[in-house]
Amino acid sequence: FGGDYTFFGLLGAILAVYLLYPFVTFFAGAQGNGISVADFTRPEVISAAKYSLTTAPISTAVATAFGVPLAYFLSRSEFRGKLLVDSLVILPLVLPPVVGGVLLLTGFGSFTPVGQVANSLGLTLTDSYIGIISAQTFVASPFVVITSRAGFDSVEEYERASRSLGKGPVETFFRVSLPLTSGHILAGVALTFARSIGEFGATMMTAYNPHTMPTQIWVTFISRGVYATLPIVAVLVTFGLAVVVGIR
Amino acid sequence: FGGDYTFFGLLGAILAVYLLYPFVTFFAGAQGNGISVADFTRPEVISAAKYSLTTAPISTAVATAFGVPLAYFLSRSEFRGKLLVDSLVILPLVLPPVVGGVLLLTGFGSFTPVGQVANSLGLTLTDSYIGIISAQTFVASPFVVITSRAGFDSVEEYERASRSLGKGPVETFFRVSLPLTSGHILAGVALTFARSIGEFGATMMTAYNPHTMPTQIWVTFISRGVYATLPIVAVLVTFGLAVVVGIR
Amino acid sequence: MIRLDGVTKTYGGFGLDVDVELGNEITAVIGPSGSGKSTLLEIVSGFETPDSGSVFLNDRPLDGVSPEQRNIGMVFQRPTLFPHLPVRENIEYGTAISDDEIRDLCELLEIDGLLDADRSPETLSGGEKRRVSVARAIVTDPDALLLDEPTTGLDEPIRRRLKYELRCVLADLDIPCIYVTHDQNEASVVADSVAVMRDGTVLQQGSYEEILESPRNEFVADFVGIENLIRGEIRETDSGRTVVDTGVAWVEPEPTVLDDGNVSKSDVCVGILPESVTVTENTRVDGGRRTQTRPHRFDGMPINSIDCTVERVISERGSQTVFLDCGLSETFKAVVNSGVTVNEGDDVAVEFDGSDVVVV
Amino acid sequence: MIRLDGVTKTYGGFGLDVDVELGNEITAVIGPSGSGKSTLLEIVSGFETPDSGSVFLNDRPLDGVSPEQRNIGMVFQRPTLFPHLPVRENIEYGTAISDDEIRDLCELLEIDGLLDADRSPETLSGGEKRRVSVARAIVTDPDALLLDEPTTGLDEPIRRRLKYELRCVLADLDIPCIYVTHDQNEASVVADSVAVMRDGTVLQQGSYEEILESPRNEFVADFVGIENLIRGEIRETDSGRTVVDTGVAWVEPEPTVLDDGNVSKSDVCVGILPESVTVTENTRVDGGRRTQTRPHRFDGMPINSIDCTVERVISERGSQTVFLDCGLSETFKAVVNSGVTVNEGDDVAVEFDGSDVVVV
Repeated sequence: FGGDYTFFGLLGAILAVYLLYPFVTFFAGAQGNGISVADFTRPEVISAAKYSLTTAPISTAVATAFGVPLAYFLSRSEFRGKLLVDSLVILPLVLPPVVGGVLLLTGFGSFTPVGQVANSLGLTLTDSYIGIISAQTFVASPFVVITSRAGFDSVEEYERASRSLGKGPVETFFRVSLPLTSGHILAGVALTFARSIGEFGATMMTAYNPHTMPTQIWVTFISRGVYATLPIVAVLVTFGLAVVVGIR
Repeated sequence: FGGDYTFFGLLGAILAVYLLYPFVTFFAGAQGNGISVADFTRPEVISAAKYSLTTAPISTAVATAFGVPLAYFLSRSEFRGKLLVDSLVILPLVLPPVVGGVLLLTGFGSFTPVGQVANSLGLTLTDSYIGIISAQTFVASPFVVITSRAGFDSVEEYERASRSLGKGPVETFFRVSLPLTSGHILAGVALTFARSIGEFGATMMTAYNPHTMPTQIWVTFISRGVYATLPIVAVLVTFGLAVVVGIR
Repeated sequence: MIRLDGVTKTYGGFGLDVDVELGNEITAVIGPSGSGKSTLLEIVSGFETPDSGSVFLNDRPLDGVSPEQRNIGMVFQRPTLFPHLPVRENIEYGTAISDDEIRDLCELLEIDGLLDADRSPETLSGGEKRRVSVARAIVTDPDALLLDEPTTGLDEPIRRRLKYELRCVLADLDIPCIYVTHDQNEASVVADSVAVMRDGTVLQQGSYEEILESPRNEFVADFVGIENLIRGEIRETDSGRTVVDTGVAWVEPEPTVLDDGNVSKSDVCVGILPESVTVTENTRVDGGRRTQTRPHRFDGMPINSIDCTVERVISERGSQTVFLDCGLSETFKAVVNSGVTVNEGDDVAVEFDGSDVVVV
Repeated sequence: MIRLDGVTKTYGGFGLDVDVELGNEITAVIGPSGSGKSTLLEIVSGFETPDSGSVFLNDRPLDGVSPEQRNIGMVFQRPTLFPHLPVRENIEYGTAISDDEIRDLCELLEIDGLLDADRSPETLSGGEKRRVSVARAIVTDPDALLLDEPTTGLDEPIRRRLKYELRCVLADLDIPCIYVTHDQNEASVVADSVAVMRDGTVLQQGSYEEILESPRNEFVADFVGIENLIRGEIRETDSGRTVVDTGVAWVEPEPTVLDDGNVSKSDVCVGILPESVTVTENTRVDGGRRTQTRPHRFDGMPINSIDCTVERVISERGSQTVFLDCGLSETFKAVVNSGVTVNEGDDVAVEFDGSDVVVV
């Protein structure tokens, strides 16, 4: 651009270094604190990985299955109360996850009507797989809704072309809108998955047990100190990097 | 748009209802559980609000002061390692906050070199105001960087106009780029503030004490049950709604 | 045939109010941006619902008929080819047709080379994309075709050819085609008739020649290229001729329309096409003395002739465009043959035939 | 004066390689999209750095000089008026000037009504925005002015006026103005000279008339509007005349350039402007018998005359455009006077003068 932006670069570098520095100290420090490959196979690490990796994909799938149609509906339809739904969809993003957890407990806890009906059917909605999934879905679904919606907003003219060629809304959705927005949707799915697998605040409320990876980090930190969390932290940082590279 | 989108509307409504339902049950249930206005003035509520409301603005200010120049530098300059910085800026968004907390502890904890230097100066970097701020800044700064950058990306031609009229990069930044992107920057500030005030996972690690509002929700929930969290939850939901309405 | 029967649509500060009938021919809709051209297309295609009134296609009312059931083809300003489908699948998106049929169609549109293998539409040039999108629209045998500025963004030489070829292809369809454009030259090349829109209404509809001969008002005249518009007042001369007094000359249309009841107001505007004007030297060296030639004068005032000074001469493509200062608020423009010698600064007279003058 | 001395710039698959000198006049840069017009402007303005070579402004090298120190004004395709500043502050952004000066400038550009109070640029019409952005650029008294398609997106009648007024304003500045456009008519109206670009190089530079008279190649000829380009072979007739044999007729330029050493290849292309052609009826009813008139024939072949059939006649603005099928791969186009009677389907002959033929 032909200009001298050193001033901005220097100020910005302070933040960049602040964001980078903890990664360096963690992985450098862990080496110096006797964490070995064997720690990656400790039973609580395996167990936490199992719970996280079996719940996050389900949460992501649920958020996608209902979130993409919701995004499409919001992109194409005008209706009363649209502003309310628009806001509702963003709200979990800006709300503290612990608040989300508290809200969910009052909706699906064991002593709520819904919880009791579920109990009578043999389902436990908290401190269970379902509890983890409900927390993850509540907190992470906005990502797939918001990115898909941006995608759908950008392909309206292609849909008009399809409609003018005799194809109805549903056929148009599957033959045109969905393939053309797959990039947006995949980015949303990646973010939703990353948010699900990292979910901590709401999960602490709805399902402290069984421990997911973030919960296990907390438990391990309390009992064995910061560097003992290395195996799970390493896995999650790797995931995070993969998502960042993936959505580019 | 002249079409029938009922199919998408029905699927999407399931997610919308899932997101709305917990709000209803919480505020309805709290009324039925004897939570009164007096609970809003309990000492731990006041204390948590004090800590949150004195730290989140500082975190937001720090993130903005360094994040906006960083966003501008990333928008205007090409340099080696730009992709790395680009990724670094998104990473805290997709990383679980507890991981962020663990990383920060290894960078700034009491027994780290930085922590010891700070101690000798009489500063405590964890379990303190500074600990809260460092967690919030790490986790929330990406929002202001990403939204500001999108703003700066969209005003390049206006900057060229200013430069061609004889104004240098710094003057152009303050007279043209900043005013034209104020909407983007404010949205980023709002999101960063919301994320700061709701920060829980990283704060649990770096500053379990003193309790911020989200930490206090956890503590209250453990000791007194879910509906006792109403005062703080109500405050945070109100904040969230304000941010959602504000960024529209 | 497409008929819009009392169709209105209001949103924001803008209102559309249209009542037109378009036959099995190509109708160009021209008008400035914001005049409602695109809204008109959206209502006909069914993507917008009118507040009141109905659209009829071959006498079938389209109220409540969704876009996909109208059988109306569309060509958009951006080509909107589906980027995830090869060219051939794009063309056959609406309906599958035989190899022979598709080959004929593509030969007609000169895109037969593009069907090979799985060629992606993103590898096509701008002109090719437009041709493919026309092919895609007409392959379904639509009852009407709507085109929204289909040549926008193309380079001039490509656009020049495409508009003529579009003319030939569309004329053969023998269905109503609505061709929205902001370029009156394109309108005249492509279309059989023209509808001039402004502020949500159709100001005038007719063949290009008809509109040129009797534009309904100054706006229409200016929009179709009658660039020399001079305000004046109708008055009767001492000798009983009825003329428009423009201050710098009298203008006398022929046959006169000024006193036959067609023009009721006294303040009018006379319009002369730049191409209908001749420019003659106004000074003649006469035995060493310069004398002015006054070709047409009456009662001391020039008639259908204005004295002026040449401001600028631009030579182009076999003709010259001469910009003239006639003492009027606007520059007068004349297009003359390359042979005529005019130089900047010359004092000249522009002359025009009474039969080339329009009064609005 | 602006000089680009061996300037190259490569990125992606695209390479710019330019060596030109532009005087204190208005130079229109025309060429298809992707030909490097905008990159040229970016290098002159300093927003891009050339890979090699230098830009000189009035003999001062601009290497390493940042955009704000070059004193080169710019007018962009989008008007880029600062939306947060009132019109007057926009104009004075570069330098504050006295009330009198700003009033004179705004009168010149016919925007004097826009200075009132704190009028926001967002309330202006498209044409007004362009005028204000020109005012903003020239108020700093720049040493050169770059304009990047400043009339894009305007309605035709507004554009028509604006380009002529721009011409007048820019000519008075007496500095090098580079005016990028994709419209050759606009180039001819606004500019003193034209540079035709393709694939990152300047193919030809000169006045519009010079380029029309001797275009360097077929691309240039087509781009400036010599629409009838016919391929043929140079051959000597039995009687010793040197002509271009196009298959359907012999074309004999005058004065002949075919055997004077200027044309070295034998496969050439002859170009004839649509405006340089006359169309005559080809059949005459002669005592009940139809006989063909053959105006110019030699050794059995027509010379500078082609038999053809009228495909379509379009009347517009004092002239008619006639599209003709001459048995060539492309349609032949003629622009004739409104007076000539031609109907679709007629057998006619097009004739042209040898002096109007260009050989490329």
